[in-house]
Amino acid sequence: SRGGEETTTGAPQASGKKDATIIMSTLGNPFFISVKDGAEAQAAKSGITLNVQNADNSDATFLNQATTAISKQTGILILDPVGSQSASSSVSQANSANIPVMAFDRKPSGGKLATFVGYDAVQAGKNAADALAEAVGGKGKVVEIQGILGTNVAQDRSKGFQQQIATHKDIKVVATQAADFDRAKALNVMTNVLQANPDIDGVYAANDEMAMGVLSALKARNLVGKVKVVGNDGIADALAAVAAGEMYATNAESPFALGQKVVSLAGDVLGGKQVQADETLQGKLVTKDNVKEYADYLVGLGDKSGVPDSLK
Amino acid sequence: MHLQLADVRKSFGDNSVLRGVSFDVGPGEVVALVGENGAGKSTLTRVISGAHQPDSGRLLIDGTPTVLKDPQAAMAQGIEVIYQEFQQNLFPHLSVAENMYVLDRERVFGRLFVSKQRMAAEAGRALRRLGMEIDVHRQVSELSVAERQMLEIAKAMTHELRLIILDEPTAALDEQESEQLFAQVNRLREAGVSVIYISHRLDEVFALSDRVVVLRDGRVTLDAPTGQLTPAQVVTAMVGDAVDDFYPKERNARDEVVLEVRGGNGARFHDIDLQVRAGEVVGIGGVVGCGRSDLLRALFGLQPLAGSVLVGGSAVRVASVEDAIGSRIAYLSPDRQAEGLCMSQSVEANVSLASLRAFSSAGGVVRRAKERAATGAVISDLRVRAASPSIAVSSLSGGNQQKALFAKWVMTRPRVLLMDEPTRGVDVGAKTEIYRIINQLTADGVAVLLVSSDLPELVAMSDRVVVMREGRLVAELTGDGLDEQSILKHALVGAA
Amino acid sequence: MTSKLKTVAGRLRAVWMLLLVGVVLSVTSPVFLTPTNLLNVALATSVAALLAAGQTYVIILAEIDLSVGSALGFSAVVTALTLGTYGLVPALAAGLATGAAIGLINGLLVTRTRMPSFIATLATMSVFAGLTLHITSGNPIPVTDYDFQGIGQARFAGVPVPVWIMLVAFGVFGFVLARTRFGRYVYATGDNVEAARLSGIRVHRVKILAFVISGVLASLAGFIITARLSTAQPTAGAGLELDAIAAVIIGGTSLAGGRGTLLGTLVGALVLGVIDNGMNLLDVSPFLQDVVKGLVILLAVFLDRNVDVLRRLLPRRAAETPARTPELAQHI
Amino acid sequence: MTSKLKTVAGRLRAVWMLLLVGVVLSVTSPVFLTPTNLLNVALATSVAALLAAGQTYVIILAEIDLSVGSALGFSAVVTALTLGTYGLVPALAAGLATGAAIGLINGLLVTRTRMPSFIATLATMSVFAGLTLHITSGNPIPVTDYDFQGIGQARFAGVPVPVWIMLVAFGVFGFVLARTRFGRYVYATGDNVEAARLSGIRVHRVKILAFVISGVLASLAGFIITARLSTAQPTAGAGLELDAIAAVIIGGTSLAGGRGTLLGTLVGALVLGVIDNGMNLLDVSPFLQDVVKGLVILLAVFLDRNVDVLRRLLPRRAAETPARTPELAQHI
Ligand SMILES: Nc1ncnc2c1ncn2[C@@H]1O[C@H](COP(=O)(O)OP(=O)(O)OP(=O)(O)O)[C@@H](O)[C@H]1O
Ligand SMILES: Nc1ncnc2c1ncn2[C@@H]1O[C@H](COP(=O)(O)OP(=O)(O)OP(=O)(O)O)[C@@H](O)[C@H]1O
Ligand SMILES: [Mg+2]
Ligand SMILES: [Mg+2]
Repeated sequence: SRGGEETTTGAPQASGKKDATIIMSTLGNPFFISVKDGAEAQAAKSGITLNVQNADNSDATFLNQATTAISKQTGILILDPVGSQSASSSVSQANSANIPVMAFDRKPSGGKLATFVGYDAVQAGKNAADALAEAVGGKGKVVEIQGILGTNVAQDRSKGFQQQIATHKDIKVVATQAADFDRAKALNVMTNVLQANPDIDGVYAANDEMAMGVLSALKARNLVGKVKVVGNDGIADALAAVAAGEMYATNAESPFALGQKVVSLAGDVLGGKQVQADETLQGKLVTKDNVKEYADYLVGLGDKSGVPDSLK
Repeated sequence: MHLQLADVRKSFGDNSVLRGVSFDVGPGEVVALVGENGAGKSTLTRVISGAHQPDSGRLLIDGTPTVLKDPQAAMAQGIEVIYQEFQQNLFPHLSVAENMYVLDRERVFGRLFVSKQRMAAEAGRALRRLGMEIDVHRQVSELSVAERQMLEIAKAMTHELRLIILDEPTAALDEQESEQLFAQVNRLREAGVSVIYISHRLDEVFALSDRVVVLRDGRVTLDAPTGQLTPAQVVTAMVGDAVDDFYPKERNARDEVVLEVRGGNGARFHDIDLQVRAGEVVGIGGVVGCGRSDLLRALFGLQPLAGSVLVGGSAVRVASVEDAIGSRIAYLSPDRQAEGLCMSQSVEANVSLASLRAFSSAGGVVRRAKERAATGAVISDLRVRAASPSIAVSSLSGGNQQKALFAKWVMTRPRVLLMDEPTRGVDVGAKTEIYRIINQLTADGVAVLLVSSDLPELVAMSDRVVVMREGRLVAELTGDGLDEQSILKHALVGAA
Repeated sequence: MTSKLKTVAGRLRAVWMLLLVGVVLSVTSPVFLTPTNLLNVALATSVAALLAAGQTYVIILAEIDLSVGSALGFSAVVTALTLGTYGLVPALAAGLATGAAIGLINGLLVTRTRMPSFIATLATMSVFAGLTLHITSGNPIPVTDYDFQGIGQARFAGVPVPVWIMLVAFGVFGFVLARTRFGRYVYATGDNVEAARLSGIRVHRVKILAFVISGVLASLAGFIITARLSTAQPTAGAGLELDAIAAVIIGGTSLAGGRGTLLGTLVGALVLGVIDNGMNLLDVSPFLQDVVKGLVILLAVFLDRNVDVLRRLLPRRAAETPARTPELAQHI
Repeated sequence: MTSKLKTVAGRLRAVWMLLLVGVVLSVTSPVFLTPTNLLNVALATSVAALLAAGQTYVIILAEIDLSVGSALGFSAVVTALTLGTYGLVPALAAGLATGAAIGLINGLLVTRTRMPSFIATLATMSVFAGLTLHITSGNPIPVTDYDFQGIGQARFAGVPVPVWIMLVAFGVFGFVLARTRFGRYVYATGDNVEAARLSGIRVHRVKILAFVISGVLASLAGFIITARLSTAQPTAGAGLELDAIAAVIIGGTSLAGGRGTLLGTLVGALVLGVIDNGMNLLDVSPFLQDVVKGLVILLAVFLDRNVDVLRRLLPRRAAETPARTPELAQHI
């Protein structure tokens, strides 16, 4: 876990309110859409009025939306920070307005949080590196496709991946390129990278959207299956690709489950229940061996759109 | 100021425009600079104003060789220019006062902050001194062409002047305003200011100037005191050979009425009843603001028109330009830059623009060979001087642009031709060409409505002149009754 | 006199739109009209408004500056890095100098190489966004200087400092535009660059200075974002250029140049800020927020233009030749 | 004759840039000049090039279309949804109709309400981006139709279908622009709208049609992206408008209207595509890619303008008068 010392748990205190505002870092990506779906599903279940905002990856918009929610006296503020440092202003503002605030996915570096739930992005990168190493048999040439440069999650996943891949001495990273978490961009970037490096053994894509673009590029050169692909998130398309053997693995971080968890914790805070200060979730490495099991788990959660038809 | 030009040369690419120009302008002297379209008059103007640098040759001011590296340097010497195209002189969205004092080099209206009140007051005073009544708060875009021209002159006079160049200043003025301008020029002359006066109107040249300098193909072909010259000599120096007949008017009018307006009413004209016969040229006389330009615009669908319009005996709608063109009405706008030409398109594309249908297949594909042949014929008929038909129209001289615009409408084979100032800025030779084209058109039975503030032209080229005053037709002059004095009399009677 | 009234009416049109949105929100949300919320709107607007102020100068000159967002990000990062090593005053100076330098580069590209400003600033936008990522390796730079944080987080007379900065900047630059010789050169050059040059205005200098102003105001906006977030984000300015341009146009400035006011821009920026705030208050679905925002922009500009259209359509065609008062008939 | 030569030289300027970048890459990367790689460049360029083709029409008309990216995304989603229910032909028809409808809306806004196209299309960009998210709830729509996938993934005579689509579209629309009456009207209207109107051209129709063409080509580009990815992404077009506009300007079309060619645009799009490809091949640091791209754009446009500048500076000062180079003989 990467909690800072200055973060302490807010004392529980029932306000009697039943409304919450959740500020999403972005909704331009199915992962976050699924978080939102999970959160809304849980909110409906627990009778919470949930107000969803989209900061569109802008730190300033994020802060402005938080400020507005605070002046609206929302019951609880749930933050999915665009950046951990930049989110602390929002947290302190909520603190001084006595509004309970919690965060998920990325932990704000300052202020008092009621609780934090999140996947460890650095660890996610490390897991992916190990999985990729295993897939290529401990040696060979691999490629890293990064997300939107300058965003926290892209930085952290890349950091974890690079640290960990360096420990596999016989694996060489022959190209590191960015594709902005975007499928179409990943397709073009991967196509170009394949030109320069037709003999690669594996690709790490920092999210599954890009992994799908990578797969399209591999398909065009009949390299599917030969080049091992590891992604992150566990979106439906990726699970289908893993099941079909097109993709080696994805570090699944069920966004739907995350959304549910976050709102159920928010319900606890609103109800004055004691909650755990920090809950760092670990992603689950999904490969062909356990993909069905994982799909069943998602179905059990009620995450219909998160599971491909082939696995229902 | 005593300005001397010594062997000034200037070319654009391989087009040598000035090929060694030398002449003097003395203090308090009015030098008329005349020459064909494209002779290089405006280019010379820009060299003297610092807007262009000469390729070689020298400029001497009061005997001292001087390099004018930009317009500011020229202004610092007291040189002011009123450029031919008024787009180059004014700021349409600024007020009259702001236009006059835009630079405010002497910081009269505050060192750092500008006092708009003082500026407006001063502008009002300056305009009144010149006998002009323009609201100094109005935006220039709201002014008429004539008002803009007067404003430019006023603007130039806000500075301390030693030399002023007026490039065809009267092209947009009527008789009255021209008189006012002449008075200003005379006043300047008396104050010792040197004047270079560029015009295609020889009557003005003779009335106003002390000396005439003729430019032909970038060289001075005549430089003599005005008193020693006759118009014929000047024209010969300009064109190369004698022009015997300035106004080669042919009478082609037939009985058949082609254009008829009954009870025409518009924003600025009222109860217009007018007939134009096949082959007839009907001139419209009047002072600025009498509504004649508006009438033409309305007939072309550019302004609302109540009443009925008949072409060839049947009523037509002229609610829009397409309607008008559909009824084979053509309109030559007085403002060729704003409304006439597409400046960065080729001469050819401009000339064929309004008649493209004739050169395209059913599928809308333009037949280049046909287009080229037809435009080529008109271009050479009208003697449009262009290096090539595919050169941009913007690189033609003003007069040649006007001819290109004329060519565009000739190409549409109109039945009715509405012309507003068709020879504005056109040289003597080219004017004659345009008149010949009008003759050809009338011979083919085209009905022509002609608005011109060039009274000799109006009188000579019209079969009949109707006079408009305050939006109404007040007189009709034909035969012996048709002369400049009668037009003026009818146009002005009743005016303050 | 009449021209003054017309100008005010012209400005008022954007104000009407602001009032319209404001009234709708006052009715639909009890929170909207509270002083804290209104101050929040002003606070949230301050960054885009500062960018829009500089953009107004550039647009009146018939140019455009797409690099403001990148300039913001780059100078914010330079400021934060300098702050860590050299302290407050050098950091502010470095930030402003960076903004000015980017403006200077834009201005030189546009005037000396005759590139259209759209493409020149599109390129510098890309260059400086990349440089920002490069020097930070993509990581945010935390800012702990207490005084600097005050720029974003302190209040003065109950009003957040960024709002004061915005108001002062609009006051100063509004005054410069409306009342100084330089301001008049800006309008004249934007209206008719050839006439301006021939009138002796050094049009290149005027343009370069306008781009520098735009860059400097972008760095000022960068201070605010950085101070509010206590961190300089490399991607802080991304996408803000379009908001800024939208504010300028909603405020009545013409992309054709020669026309516009800073007051209009302020109102335009507030319209956009109020829409964002209102949609958050009313819990509009995040997917539909873009739709609503687009529609309100259309409505705002439509109303703005419509006054003219109506005025022009009624006495038909007068649209083409602007109305003329019949005074001039007198002098003939 | 000379003007013909000059015209070709005018186009060649963008081609020079392409060659320059190409030569640098051929030397630095052994892969660059291989046929597969060049086909990849063409394939990757096809989407931006199609958007740029429509944009060229709009820009020659002195307007701009910022909504192309949104139009692409929206029509891609409509196509994918229709495809699931009604099959290939209705889906293609629905997609094209959507693009056309968005173009029509833009055209009507610009002509009927006299909004500047910058702001009108900025607003519709926002509206349709939002609608796309709304109808998909933000989720991509998978596409399994084999025939449809062929649009993106099949080859014909060894060349990928998207490249064929691009070539055919450029052929057809290039011909329309250069050789038909409508094309002439586009140039004339963009050059001087009043003169065009007074010549009997229905300038509103011309503008509307150009926006419709832009919308239709955006939906064609949407087919390609969707087919290549086997899924319609709601955010597929985001940001592409700036690439498209950059391609048009690099290709020598003037934002002031009245000038430009489709061939230039194709070359401009290829310049951008080659830069992207080259940076991937050479594994340029992703942080620096924006910097390199920006600098190459500057260089391209600088060289393009520089030929003029040099020519004009030699006979000094003529530089000040607007470009009079007859690049205009588009219709040869
Ligand atoms: N900036 C320029 N670039 C290229 N050619 C030019 C330029 N300015 C003028 N010319 C050319 O120089 C020649 C002289 O033009 P100029 O405008 O000086 O003629 P003018 O004597 O004023 O004619 P007019 O009586 O028609 O106004 C013309 O052939 C014109 O095409
Ligand atoms: N007194 C006036 N008040 C308002 N507008 C005027 C006035 N006089 C002229 N105008 C405008 O100037 C333009 C030209 O005027 P008009 O047709 O009335 O006169 P004209 O005698 O043909 O002038 P010119 O020969 O200078 O074109 C018209 O568009 C008209 O609207
Ligand atoms: Mg001239
Ligand atoms: Mg008239």
